[in-house]
Amino acid sequence: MQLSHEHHEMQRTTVKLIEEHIHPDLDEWERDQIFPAHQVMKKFAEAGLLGIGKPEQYGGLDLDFSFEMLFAETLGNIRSSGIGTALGVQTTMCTPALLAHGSEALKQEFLVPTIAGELVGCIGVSEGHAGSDVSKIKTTARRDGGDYVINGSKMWITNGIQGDWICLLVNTSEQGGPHRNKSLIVVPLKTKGVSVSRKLDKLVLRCSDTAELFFDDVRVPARNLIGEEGQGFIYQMAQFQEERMFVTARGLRAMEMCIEETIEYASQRQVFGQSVLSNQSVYHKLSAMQTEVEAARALLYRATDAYMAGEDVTKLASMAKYMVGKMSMSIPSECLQFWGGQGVMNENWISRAFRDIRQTAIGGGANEIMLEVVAKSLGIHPGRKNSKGHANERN
Amino acid sequence: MQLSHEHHEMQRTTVKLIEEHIHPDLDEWERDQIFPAHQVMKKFAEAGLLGIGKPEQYGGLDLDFSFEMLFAETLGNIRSSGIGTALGVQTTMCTPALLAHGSEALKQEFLVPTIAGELVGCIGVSEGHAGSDVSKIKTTARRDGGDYVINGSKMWITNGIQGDWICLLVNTSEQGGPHRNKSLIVVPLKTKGVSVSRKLDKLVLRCSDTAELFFDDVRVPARNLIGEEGQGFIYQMAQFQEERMFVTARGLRAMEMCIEETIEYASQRQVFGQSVLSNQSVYHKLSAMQTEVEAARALLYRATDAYMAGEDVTKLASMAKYMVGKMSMSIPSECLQFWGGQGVMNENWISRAFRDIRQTAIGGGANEIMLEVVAKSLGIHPGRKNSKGHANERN
Amino acid sequence: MLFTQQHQELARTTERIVAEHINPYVDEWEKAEIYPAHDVMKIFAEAGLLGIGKPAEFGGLDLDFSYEMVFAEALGNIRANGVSTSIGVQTTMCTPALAQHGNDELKRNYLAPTIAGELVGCIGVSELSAGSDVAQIKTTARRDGDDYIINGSKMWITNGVQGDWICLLANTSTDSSSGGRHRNKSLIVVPLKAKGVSVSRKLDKLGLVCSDTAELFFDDVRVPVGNRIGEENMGFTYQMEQFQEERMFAVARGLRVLDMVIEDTIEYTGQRQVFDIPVRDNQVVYHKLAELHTEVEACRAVLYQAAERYLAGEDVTKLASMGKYMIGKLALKVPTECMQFWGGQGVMNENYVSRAYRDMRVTAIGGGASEIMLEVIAKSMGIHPGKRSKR
Amino acid sequence: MLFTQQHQELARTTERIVAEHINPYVDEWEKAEIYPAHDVMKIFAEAGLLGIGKPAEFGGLDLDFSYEMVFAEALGNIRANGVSTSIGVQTTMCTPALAQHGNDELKRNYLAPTIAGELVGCIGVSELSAGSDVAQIKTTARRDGDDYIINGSKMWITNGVQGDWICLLANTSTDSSSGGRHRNKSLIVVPLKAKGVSVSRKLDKLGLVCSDTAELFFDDVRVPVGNRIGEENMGFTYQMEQFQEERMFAVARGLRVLDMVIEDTIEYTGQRQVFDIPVRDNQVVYHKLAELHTEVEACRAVLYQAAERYLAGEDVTKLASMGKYMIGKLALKVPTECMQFWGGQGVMNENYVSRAYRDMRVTAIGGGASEIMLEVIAKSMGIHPGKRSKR
Repeated sequence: MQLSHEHHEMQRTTVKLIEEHIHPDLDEWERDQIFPAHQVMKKFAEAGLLGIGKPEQYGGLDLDFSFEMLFAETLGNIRSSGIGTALGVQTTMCTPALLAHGSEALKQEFLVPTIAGELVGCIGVSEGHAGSDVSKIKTTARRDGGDYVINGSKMWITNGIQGDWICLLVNTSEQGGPHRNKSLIVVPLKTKGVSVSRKLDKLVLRCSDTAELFFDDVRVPARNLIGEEGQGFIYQMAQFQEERMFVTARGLRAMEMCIEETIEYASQRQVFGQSVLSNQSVYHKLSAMQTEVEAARALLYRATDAYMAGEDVTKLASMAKYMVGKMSMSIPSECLQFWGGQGVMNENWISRAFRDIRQTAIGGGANEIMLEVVAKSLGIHPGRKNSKGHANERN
Repeated sequence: MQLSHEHHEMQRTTVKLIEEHIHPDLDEWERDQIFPAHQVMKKFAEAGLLGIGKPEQYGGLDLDFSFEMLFAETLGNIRSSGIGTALGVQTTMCTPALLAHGSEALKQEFLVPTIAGELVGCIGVSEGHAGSDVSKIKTTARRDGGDYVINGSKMWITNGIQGDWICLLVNTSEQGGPHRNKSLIVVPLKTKGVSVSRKLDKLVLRCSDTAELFFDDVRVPARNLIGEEGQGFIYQMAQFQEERMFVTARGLRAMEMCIEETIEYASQRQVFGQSVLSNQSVYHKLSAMQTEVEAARALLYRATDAYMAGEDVTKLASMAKYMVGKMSMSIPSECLQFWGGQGVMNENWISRAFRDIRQTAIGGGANEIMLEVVAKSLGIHPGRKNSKGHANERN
Repeated sequence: MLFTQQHQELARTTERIVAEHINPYVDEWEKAEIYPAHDVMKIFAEAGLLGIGKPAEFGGLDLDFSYEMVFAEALGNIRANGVSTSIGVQTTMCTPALAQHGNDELKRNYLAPTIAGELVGCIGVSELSAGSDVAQIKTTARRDGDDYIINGSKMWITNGVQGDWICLLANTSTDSSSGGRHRNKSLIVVPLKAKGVSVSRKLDKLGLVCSDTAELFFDDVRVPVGNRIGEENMGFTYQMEQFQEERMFAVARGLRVLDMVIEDTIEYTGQRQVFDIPVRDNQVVYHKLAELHTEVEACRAVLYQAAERYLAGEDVTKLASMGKYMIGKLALKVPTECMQFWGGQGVMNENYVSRAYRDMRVTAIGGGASEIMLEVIAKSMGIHPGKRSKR
Repeated sequence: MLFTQQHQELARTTERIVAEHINPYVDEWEKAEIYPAHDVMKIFAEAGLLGIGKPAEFGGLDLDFSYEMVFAEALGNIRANGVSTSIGVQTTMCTPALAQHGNDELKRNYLAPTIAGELVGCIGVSELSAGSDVAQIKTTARRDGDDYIINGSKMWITNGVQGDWICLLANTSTDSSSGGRHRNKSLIVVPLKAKGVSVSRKLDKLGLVCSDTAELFFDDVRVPVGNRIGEENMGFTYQMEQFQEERMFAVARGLRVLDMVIEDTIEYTGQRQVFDIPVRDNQVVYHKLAELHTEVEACRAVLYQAAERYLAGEDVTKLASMGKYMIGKLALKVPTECMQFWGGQGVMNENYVSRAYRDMRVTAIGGGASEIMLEVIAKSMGIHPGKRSKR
């Protein structure tokens, strides 16, 4: 993955947006446990950043995937993972299937205003009892005349309170087995019967409005179905690919930020008559961390190149996600260590990073699930009696 | 680093050579603690593999550095690191400075027959008391008329017994400080006064003839000087760059071999009524190891690309070397674990790999030295009062 | 170290108090970012638990250190380290020097009511620019007639808002006049109602949220010379002694917290089904839990060995520091590894593993950071370069 | 666990023998790939050290297990694990079941001369296809009148070439007739001079090079029924008991080996100068050494706690397995991390760290592999899925 002048320009634009329109109010948003999603989306949309890889006809920039990756990486600069996650849902998690399989009318109604930052989207897959094992979801959409009638609930829904619509995975049939009985349906969240059962109180992503949503006889027109009925599981698995790479890219830049800020702080903090940084055990540790970051980045870029060349990157992307997930359990914590007592003060970002970045090992495919996927790619997975598919892994 | 048809062809040639001319006799060579260096070199020379990156006028193939990297990686297939090391000395460690700075006559006398596999070369830098800190060597070459008269000793010299010549780092002056008083001189090992004080009995690289060499009033003509007098330290530091990448490439393939062979064995070995491989803790561990290998490879390839583009790759190459060094302390050992009692039987290669690959963390720049280099690249090294240079790190 | 029935009884009493009077309220206190220190202290005091190792003369139980350790371990059952830290300050961090070196009047006025749970104490050592490096503190106590006049500030002071008095480390001489920075400090008892003491701010922290950790300012605060603990300029030495037991307290309390995290995870993963089997039935899950439990038990074995030798009168600097180093490492490892098996539930604040992840983090920093412990251990092994070299 | 003067004396005696009679010769024995087992056993026997926990009636010292552990730890001073393993087989692996369950004649004929150092014993459990999974062994002992007729083979038999007898685990019933594979095995004493016993090969190994580890074949080997230890078909149970002490032996011996590796490294890095300072003065070096020492001490604390409870009559399966797991992990970590600081010298066979790297590696495999230990610990914790699921 070679970075061109255009890449760097896009990166600068993104950094500028973050510095001018996010960072000044971020601490307040974190305290209030919500950020103004529409306002932020609008700013990013104005810079064209909500549709980087989307076709121009829908308001996108029609750039290749390397631009999306660099954008994701740059979002790691935001000093709260909550906003980066919300943006990622908007750009990379709730829209790919709609673009690939949705009808033209559906795209005009939902995709275009989402790219324009007028609507905020959500992705509705996980349920309370079905995180990693997507095939086990229970929400149903029953056909009734020209409508679907939806019942069930969804958990850990980013943008769940402020969102305008959700790309919802539901069971549309009892036949065909768990991988062929599901569909993706676009559901406007103002529809009667949709309720936010609670805003979740989380360790991570405090300013993100993650919610549990309830669907009680929610009626949407059948034309809100994305693509074919029964294909939802397959579409969603494809949609997960880019999500995985997005999470990896953002996470690794966030960890690099930890390293950079720790270097700066440790060079100033004096202990026993010298800077903390001048301790060999400190600068060796930081060097080793940066090495891990570069290795994960090299792996992600290799996956990106392969993805753009049309290859199946399940293995490489899962490997990169695993590495970044593992690092998320050590790097922020090890960086915090060198801040001493200041590390646990909420006024210092490293304290938030320690909470926020932890999510990287869980969301978008937990480390253990990534290893299961890699094992399958290597042909060393023993198989699982109760599973029929090859790709039903997930957060 | 994209692999072309030509790359794959070269790889196949190398693998074939290894299978036909090395593996059949390898166990014997390991037992005898020596391998027939001239015979093996000749085979590789006939396939053109001793001068991959060298100009055609000297018998080389004039290919770019990515071919050398792939060659190095493929040497990891050899089921003993001893031979890969010997080949690496010949192709990548004792010849780059000679090629870059040697006189035409010197190249004709030593480089051409070395590429042709007629002469076996050595590199003479380390001394018993000066491994990592090259600036501290004590061997001297005193000018006497048209000759240099050399006194001192060199330690851990690969090919030391069978070698025909050595590229020797010596002090040619007492002035100018430790980085400007050294020179590289080509010394034929049949010269009077050169003696092998002992063949070293090592944990690693058993079939390699690693020796301690003594130089007692050894007289060589002044024209054997490579380049300018006083520039030896600088030349040698440059020569270390490629050595570092060579060691990284070979090591990572060797570790991948450990993983592959362990997968095969573990899929056959039955414990408690199932194959060892079907234990989740086993296949997860193997998947995580393969992930590490791919990450290190991605980093190495990124360094290779940058190197070919003319960039300074000190940081990336040192990072890759560090990662592979770290892995060399865990992967072979963790693989051996899954062989049970068979793992410690010398008849199984994994037992040799456990010994051999350990060297990767020490030779060609120890892990800790790599972290010092990375720290400098990151600008976080506190400096060292007793050191004047920036690159005096090594083995 | 084998425990007697009396040890077990003390542990049970503590566990009962925690279960009945503390744990039902911790979520509320965490939300309020403060807990009622005086009420809670009173409850423990009534069971005699605030003076386990203290002299009977001042209301203590006069038991040996093994009982204090059992108490500390049982305190780990509190599902909010803010509370257990506060109690630890009261029992083990601000009172040992006072009990050992204070004059009788000082003990009557401060030690006895603290053991009785009437007063809440603080320990004032760290300053903004002097955390690990205690010798660097800047707060001064200048002699003026029969008083000291104190100026300076202290940071990260547990119980700082609700506390009644502080055991304050201050410079009572310049280092040049007294033979260095280890010989110019004194411990002084300062009532926090004294004129000139102000709480500059209640700290907003990652963990220990219900603990009222504060930054305190001292502006010409006047206290009688009789409030000094022991001899003048011996404060650094006294404080170093006081650190020993603080370290062992931190280990003991932390062990039980980590046990709970593992226990909760065992329970949850036994119920949570993924791919049609309980999460816990995955070999990588139960192996990891077995590994973590093993490491916690190893740390416990080190603590018990340290305690046993401490009771036998040996210097346990090395073993206690090893225990502290290990609990610091495990504080980073156990909650994050366990959280992993909770999936999305792990990051929900309603599950204790999430609080433990935040609360335990400071264990590797406070009371002697892990790196400092390695420095201490290296000194005990005789391999610290000391003055020989900067690095 | 606090040691008495008697413990210390026993340790000193052992250390003296090792220093005078063993260590000066180990390089030679390693080169020869064999050591003189009978000569060495005799030396230890003369000091009473081959029967520390055995009954005085058969020549033992009748001391409790803590003394055996102290002995095992002191044996770790031998700078070649091949020798200490061989002695451990003699004292702790092939004799406990015999001492506890054997009949008097058998004890007179085999136990007493083994304690006296006249006979060298082996333990015959592992087979090529049954290492970790003992129940899978294929060797049979068929009853024929007053004899057993033994057929099969045994792998990785320490002392297999020089040994005089073997404590052999064999199937004495089919598993169907006797209630499963844990109830169809017996331990039988087999003299290795018996007709039909052959050493199929001396094994060529990564480590323990001076130990004569062999593969043994049994072809219609006939021994009297009286050579059976205890009851028929109880062999699996006896052997499981015997494994307990074997595990603790492995921990104790390994601890001291790791100590030596650290000590050697401390010494060498104190002398080796790089960039004008001793290697050891690098913070990352002395911190790492402090960390490794801490982990070794933690493992030791676990062992001592296990031993203390074992002596108190408790079941220590969990603690002993934890100790074995930890020493296995440290066996992989300590030598490789220490070797790193030796630079090129670390891979020279003349330096002990190089041998320890090879010799210690098997610690994580033999006597219960680390993964098996985690399975055992998980069972003790009640979190093993057992029959519920394959994974």
